[in-house]
Amino acid sequence: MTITVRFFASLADRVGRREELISNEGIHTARDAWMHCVSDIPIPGNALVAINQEYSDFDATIKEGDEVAFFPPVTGG
Amino acid sequence: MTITVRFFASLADRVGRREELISNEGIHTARDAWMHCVSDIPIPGNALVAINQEYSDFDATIKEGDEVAFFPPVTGG
Amino acid sequence: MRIEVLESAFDPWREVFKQESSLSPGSFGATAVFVGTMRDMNEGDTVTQMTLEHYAGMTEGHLSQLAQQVQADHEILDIVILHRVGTITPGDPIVLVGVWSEHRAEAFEACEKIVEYLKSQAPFWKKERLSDGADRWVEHNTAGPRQVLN
Amino acid sequence: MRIEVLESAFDPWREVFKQESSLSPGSFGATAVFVGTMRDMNEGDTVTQMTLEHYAGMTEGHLSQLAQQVQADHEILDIVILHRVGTITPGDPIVLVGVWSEHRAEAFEACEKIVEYLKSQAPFWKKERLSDGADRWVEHNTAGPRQVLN
Repeated sequence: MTITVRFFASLADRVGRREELISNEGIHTARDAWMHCVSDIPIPGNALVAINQEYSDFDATIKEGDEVAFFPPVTGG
Repeated sequence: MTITVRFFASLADRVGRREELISNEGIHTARDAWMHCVSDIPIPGNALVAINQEYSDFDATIKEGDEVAFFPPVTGG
Repeated sequence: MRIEVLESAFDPWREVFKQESSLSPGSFGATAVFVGTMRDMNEGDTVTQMTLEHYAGMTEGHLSQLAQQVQADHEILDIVILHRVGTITPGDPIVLVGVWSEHRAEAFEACEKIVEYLKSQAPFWKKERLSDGADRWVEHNTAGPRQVLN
Repeated sequence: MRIEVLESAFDPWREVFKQESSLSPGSFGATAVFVGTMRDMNEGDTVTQMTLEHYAGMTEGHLSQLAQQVQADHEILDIVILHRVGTITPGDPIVLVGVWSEHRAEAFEACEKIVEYLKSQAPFWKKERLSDGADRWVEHNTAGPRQVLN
């Protein structure tokens, strides 16, 4: 089992990828998932996080099979 | 020279006509014009008056050639 | 800008499309449109037709003044106001107000301001025919969304 | 109700007409519509094209939830929300929000609430191409007309 980590828009450009599958060993929160994937870049202050397509926060617990997404403030409409 | 008095909508139904030309002798205000035309019906409390197609009031002075209109609250749109 | 009182039926979406076609593409970012349509019910009664009366001349003059004022106050690029008169049946459009601007705040505010003004000040009157054939004048309009007139 | 993310161009007025055609004539008295269109200028720079990205699935899910909530809260008869993704050019419609109700207060309030939600919460992002060929992400949306979100 794995966790799917996704990046959108300017954040995807910045981290250089759009999706990554990670094992959940030692990863308990969304923040852990970011650190695991992009250890060289601190989380931008305005970054948003969604877990399973619902807005969440960086300290929310994630579990096997979850989809964790990181993105900048939205600008649609 | 005359004054044109006009009635609209339910007020026209009530006074039984839509337009009347009156001489301005002894008629100084919109209220005078109403009294001259429809002496048997008091001015309804919610009636509005326009002089030369601008909202006005019953005590506004009218003069030769003016168009004075009486109508109920508007219900367009 | 187009302000008109119409004596025959109109398709509001076609009229909005037509008005918009005269604008430069890329110049506007927001369009707010309101359409008022005749319902088949009012105050609990079935309504089969309606006759709209207006004060010709005063209506057009006031709506033009209003539109020019709103355009100046709200940085509006274009405005269309169409209002039907004569005899109509349920489902017929009564009024169209369309506003184009660069940003949405201005478009929404201007559109609502025009609609509220039109409902409270423009000399139009509605007479309804009920299902028993009786006619009655509409006495007052329903309330607006909130106070938008300054 | 129709909520859709579209990958090709659409005519908002035709889509409003189509949606309205499915409603019973005489059932609705008010229609409020907002259309957001791509401008050829932003923050003082000429913009030649734009790419709209979205979080597929999350977008549709959130917009559907929102539309159902607004419909229940405001006595709304029908709602259409269309949002474009992909590459577009100035003059292209980006978003359409249309709301039908019996009276105007509900239609205006629901339409603005959906637009403000969409601008502040729905996961869409815009990348602009400037006249010198450089791309830049839009960092934030402009402010709404007033606080309409509860």
